[in-house]
Amino acid sequence: MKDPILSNNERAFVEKAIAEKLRIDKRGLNEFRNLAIFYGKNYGSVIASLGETKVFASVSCEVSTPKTTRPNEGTIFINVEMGSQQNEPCIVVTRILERTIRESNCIDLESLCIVAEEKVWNLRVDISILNNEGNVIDCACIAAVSALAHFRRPDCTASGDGEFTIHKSAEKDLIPIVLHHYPICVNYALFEGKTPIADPTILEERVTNASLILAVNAYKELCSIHLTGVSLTSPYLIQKCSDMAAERAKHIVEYIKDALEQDRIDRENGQAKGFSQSIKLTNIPSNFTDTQEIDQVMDTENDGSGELEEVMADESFEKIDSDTVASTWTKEESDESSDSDVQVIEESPKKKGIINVMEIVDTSSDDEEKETIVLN
Amino acid sequence: MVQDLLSAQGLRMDGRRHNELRQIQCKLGVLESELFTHKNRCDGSAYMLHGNTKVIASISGPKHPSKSSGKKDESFIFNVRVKFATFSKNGERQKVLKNSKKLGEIEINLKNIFKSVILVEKYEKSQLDLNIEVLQHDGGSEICTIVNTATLALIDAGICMKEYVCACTASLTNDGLALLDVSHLEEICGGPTLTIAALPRIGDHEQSVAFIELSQKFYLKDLNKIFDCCQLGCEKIRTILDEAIRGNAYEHVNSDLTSN
Amino acid sequence: MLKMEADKEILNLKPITAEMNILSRSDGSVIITQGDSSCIVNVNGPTEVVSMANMDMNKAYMEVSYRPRCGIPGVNERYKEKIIKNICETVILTALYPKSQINIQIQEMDDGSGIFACVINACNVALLNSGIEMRSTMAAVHCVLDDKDNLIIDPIDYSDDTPTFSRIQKAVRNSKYKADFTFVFESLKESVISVNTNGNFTIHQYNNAQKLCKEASKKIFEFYCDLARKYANVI
Amino acid sequence: MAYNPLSEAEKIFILHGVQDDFRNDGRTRNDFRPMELQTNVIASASGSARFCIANSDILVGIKPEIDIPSPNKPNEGKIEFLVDCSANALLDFEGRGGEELASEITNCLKLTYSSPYAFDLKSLCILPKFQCWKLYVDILILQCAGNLYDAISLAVKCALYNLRIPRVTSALLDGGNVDLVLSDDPSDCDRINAESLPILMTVCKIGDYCIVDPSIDEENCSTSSAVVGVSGNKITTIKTISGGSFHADTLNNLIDLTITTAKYLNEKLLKSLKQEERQMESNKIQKCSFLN
Amino acid sequence: MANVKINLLINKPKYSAHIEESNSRIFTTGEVITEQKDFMRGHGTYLEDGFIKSSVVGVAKQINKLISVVPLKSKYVGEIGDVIVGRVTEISKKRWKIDTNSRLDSVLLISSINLPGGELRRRNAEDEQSMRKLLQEEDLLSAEVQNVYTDGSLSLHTRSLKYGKLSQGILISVSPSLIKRRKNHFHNLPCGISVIIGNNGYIWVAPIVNVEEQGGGFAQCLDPVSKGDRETIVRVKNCIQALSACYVMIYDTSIMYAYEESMKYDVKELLNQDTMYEVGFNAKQRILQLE
Repeated sequence: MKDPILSNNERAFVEKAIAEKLRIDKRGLNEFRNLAIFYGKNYGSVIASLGETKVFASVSCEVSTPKTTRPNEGTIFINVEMGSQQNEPCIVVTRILERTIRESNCIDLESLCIVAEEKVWNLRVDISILNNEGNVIDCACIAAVSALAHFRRPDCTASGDGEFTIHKSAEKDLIPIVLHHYPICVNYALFEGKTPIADPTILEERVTNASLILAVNAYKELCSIHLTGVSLTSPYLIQKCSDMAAERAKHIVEYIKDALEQDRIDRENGQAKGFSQSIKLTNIPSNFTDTQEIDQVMDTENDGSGELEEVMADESFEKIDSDTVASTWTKEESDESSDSDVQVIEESPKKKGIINVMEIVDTSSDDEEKETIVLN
Repeated sequence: MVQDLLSAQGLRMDGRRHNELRQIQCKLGVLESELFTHKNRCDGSAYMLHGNTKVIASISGPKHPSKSSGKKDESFIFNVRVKFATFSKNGERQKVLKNSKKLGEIEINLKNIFKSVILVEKYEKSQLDLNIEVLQHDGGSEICTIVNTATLALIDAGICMKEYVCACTASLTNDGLALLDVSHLEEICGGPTLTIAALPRIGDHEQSVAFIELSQKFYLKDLNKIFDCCQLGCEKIRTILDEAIRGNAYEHVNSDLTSN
Repeated sequence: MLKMEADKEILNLKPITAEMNILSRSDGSVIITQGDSSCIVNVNGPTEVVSMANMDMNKAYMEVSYRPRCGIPGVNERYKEKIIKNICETVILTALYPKSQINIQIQEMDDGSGIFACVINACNVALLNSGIEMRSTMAAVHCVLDDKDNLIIDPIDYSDDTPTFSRIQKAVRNSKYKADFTFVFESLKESVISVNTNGNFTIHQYNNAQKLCKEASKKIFEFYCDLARKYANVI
Repeated sequence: MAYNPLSEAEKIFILHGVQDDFRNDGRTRNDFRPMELQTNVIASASGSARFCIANSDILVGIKPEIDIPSPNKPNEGKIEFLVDCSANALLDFEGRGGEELASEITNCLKLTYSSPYAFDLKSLCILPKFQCWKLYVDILILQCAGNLYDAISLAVKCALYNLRIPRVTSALLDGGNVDLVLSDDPSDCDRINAESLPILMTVCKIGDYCIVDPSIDEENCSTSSAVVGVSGNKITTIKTISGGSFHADTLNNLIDLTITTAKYLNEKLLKSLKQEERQMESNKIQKCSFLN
Repeated sequence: MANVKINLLINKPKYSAHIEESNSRIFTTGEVITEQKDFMRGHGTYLEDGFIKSSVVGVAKQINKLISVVPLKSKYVGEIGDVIVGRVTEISKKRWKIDTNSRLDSVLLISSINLPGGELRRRNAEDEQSMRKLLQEEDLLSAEVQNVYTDGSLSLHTRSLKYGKLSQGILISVSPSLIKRRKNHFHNLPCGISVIIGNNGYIWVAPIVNVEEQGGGFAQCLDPVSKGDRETIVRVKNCIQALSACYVMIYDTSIMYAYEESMKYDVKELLNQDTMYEVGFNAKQRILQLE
């Protein structure tokens, strides 16, 4: 991931705009980008995206000995990969998530105990920041919480003497992790230490360098507060932000629960599609006739007006779902008559000149660059 | 479940009242600063005992940035290093921690806190190193003591700052009473703990907050109460720090300094 | 032993879906699902070489990082990184980018059977997407030898294992197959550029597997065309 | 080694001073700078001490833990040293230089304590072959103004003197499992006989003369220096540090010098330790908090 | 027999100056110095909400409308004309980098020195190559602040016979705020030695050398110093450290007072803290009486 260079002009522009209560992506000051959650085929794999910020989370578990201080509790470990060499932001995100998820006791760790003092389940949440367009923490938190809610561990029976057996999924149903509540991080970038901006983009984050992160659950309980960056704030602001965060958290929790329910229904019907449901663009028909559909796809991309209530945008996703099967490449033999760019490459082994091939590849890459413009 | 943190008589486990701080002792200039004549010497230091926590902080700089300190684009380089002595905790000996997340977090937090109060523009092109050694602690939130000690050390080194930074914790009983300065025992017993580092200004109720940390959860409606308690604690700590600083200063001052 | 030509069914690959340009911060990115396996690959480059020690005056330096679905990368992942690095260096015209670096980052998402083939295909699409000049495209096909000595191309294996993160437990994750093969072909001469096998098999079985996979790889190349065509048409 | 720059002329001034038996702070070649000590400074350690030679400020904390004796020494306990060149002492310690110095001092301590005449490891054994005490001696250099070896060895000795190991009231061997009962009474504990514990002494050769207790500047202009470990009348280790060479006669003289000096130093130290202990007991001085 | 003295920290007396709070008011960080608007803010202060506030802990100082706060201890902040003692840390093209106990390294340009022999001519490439012959790394020198750059770093010059490379002697470092600004910082004390009291807190104590013999200020005398001189130098050094420990302003008179007070002790006895404080306090008392 590359860090763009922030010019003084950009900085001044953003600051001035915020002072006039304007944001460069037309959002209101307390408006969030679109949220989407996709579950994988494996239990506990999730991609969450907030605008263009994308985070992958996966949960895994294994049996090990408990800590001596907590002999009848399982443990949870959270690991965050940023994909860049920078160490600091990674530590910050990890610690905030640890506080939010582990220290708010949202997981019933006692239910993860197999034999007290001997064997417990250890949970591990691996979070990978795929794309950082700002507000990684919100997205990572949503991904982590939904992954935990989605995860199923194998059942396990203890048979005295500290012996126990782990059942395969065929023998006994997998069991979900008990979550008491879903803590949701809400990140407000602070401008001048006074103006809070919901869901900052990377540009806004880099301009202000200070943010207030509140973790709240649906019961209006505050699970963690974190003031990052170099900043001074007032208690009044914290109070104000926490009220707004509580609203937001309620919506997010509902959204996560809906998505989980949808996934459960899909799985029951044997239609779990995994991450393929997140794939939209293979829908684009090759003959470019169905412009309407493209427009629709584009619309969901550009529609930045998502008020809190409109966060889900799930209508469009469902639509894509139904189309995906038809238009993805399946086992049916495809017709031989295709002769696109790439095909030419395959057919040109005898043209030994590298330059020749390169030209061809060049055109294809050019195409893709242009197409990038259209898509984004 | 949360054990009751307050007895029927209104006393806490260690006999304090709900709005009482633990014992605090502090001293500035505990390490000799004129020992060396090269730039890596210690320019300011402080020691603090707060409850069971003992911390030494030392400052080196502001000085010409060392070549290895890397980042050229930053005009003011502020390095923070925190270490826990291997014998600092009761019970088992602590392993020597290197690059641990916990230390990393404390270091980042300290960096952010002090960068927001040091008058950075006065230290362009220079480097300032803050070293913290925790000699003894009981496992509680030592960040408070570290922040307070670091403030003293920075003042001892004569670094320009806007205000003292004071850090304090507060917790909540089952009955919703805010408790000041949480001890480790109280923390284990399961109350939520809010830690803030604030700039308690003289005669100004609205404090600026430079750092907040919360462990465990509580209802939003209680936020105000617990926050107020923390702020009160910060003011009290400010008074203690101020006393120590003035005490130290009067030792220094003689009638000559003004006639200079 | 094998009726490869006769039995068309055997050549069935799992359905593949892919989306390019999913990550705004990288030069080329793709999410691919191939049946029960899926991954995200992003390519960045050519860029400045991060560490001067890796600077090569004659060609680009390739860096591959492979993140497993769960747990920290271990020896296994290092091994995969090495293989991917090797085959990418074969297909990329690295000599065109001297003194620079190309980064490939792979995130496993659903580690079903044939995940490694899926990852290699994803790398290829991501490289196409990034516009890095390549000598040829490449396609990977996974195939297994079951206990009745039948070769099955790209099987769907709903394994019963719970996801674990410790390296030891991962290693003992047993396969119900006698052997499995992952062949990587390049598009120019359709020659094999990498083979990765597990288990034991006869040379005859190996040859059959290779033939079979080569046949199947054509479909993947077709898929690349299809994908490119669809993307090209958007413009 | 800690570094403080010196110009050539300053070095010459120091050199001539040593020749004249009048060092840069007025001491003669055999004088030590004033020392200060305090034991029992860290509540979380079982034995601790702070020892200063002028501004060389050392803090030592000891934690005993139960361990299994090593198979080739079944009836001996263990002792482990760790020197931490804290950045408080001197930022030169940051990076490699500090680690080297730390391991050098650690090794030297280990060597000098490994002799059974210097330190009786057998007394740390609880149940031969099964259980023994392992002492973790952690040394923190708060400040360094030269002569680290001496200061550290003296600080370690003070901390060992202060060390209280919980008394094992019974140890039963039940099959392969050991059942240990530790005394509940915190005042009921074992102590270590500190009398013969070794002292390290640094001797620096500047010009043609040897000096004890070098300051940091003197360390920097010495041609060669040696560290001698002395326990009672015996030498436990001799180690040259910072290059340079000694003539055999010089070395002999030097060893004679260290034995007599160390013996005297040891007497003084034990006297001070006992005095402190008496005062703490009799006066019930309100426990003075560290560094105040 | 060796001289060994071990003190117990538990018996350590608490030394404190107990100075009447008198006329010097201490301002602490964040304290409002004045609410009046017509003042200018100097060092150690900052402006917030229209008030001038102190940014350090120290004593306020007012020169006309300029208000500044002098911190008790800080790095040296240079002013033009100050006498400093510094140490060469680095030699680069046409300049020496000098450590002067300030925030940034100071510079001594080759054009700011008098060449040996007092020649007045353009500096040529040969001079640049032989810079190390004049001053090499870790050499000490005395100089004057010629200019203060915008970033706060100092440019020095040695264009006077009294400045230049220092020879044998002892360097003592004290807090720069303890140095009293005077007309003359070069003193030949009546006890027969010379001191250079650098404004930057570095003090040089050395035997008296005839300035004229120095030949441009880069020659060094490496002959042994007589034992008498040495004893005086060390005694003065210990006295200055005693003054510094008692926070007494350091200038020629205070040094002499401390020196006289110390005469009843052996030089090495001055290393003991109680003697040190006694000497310091006695000197301080005498200074107070003087006023």
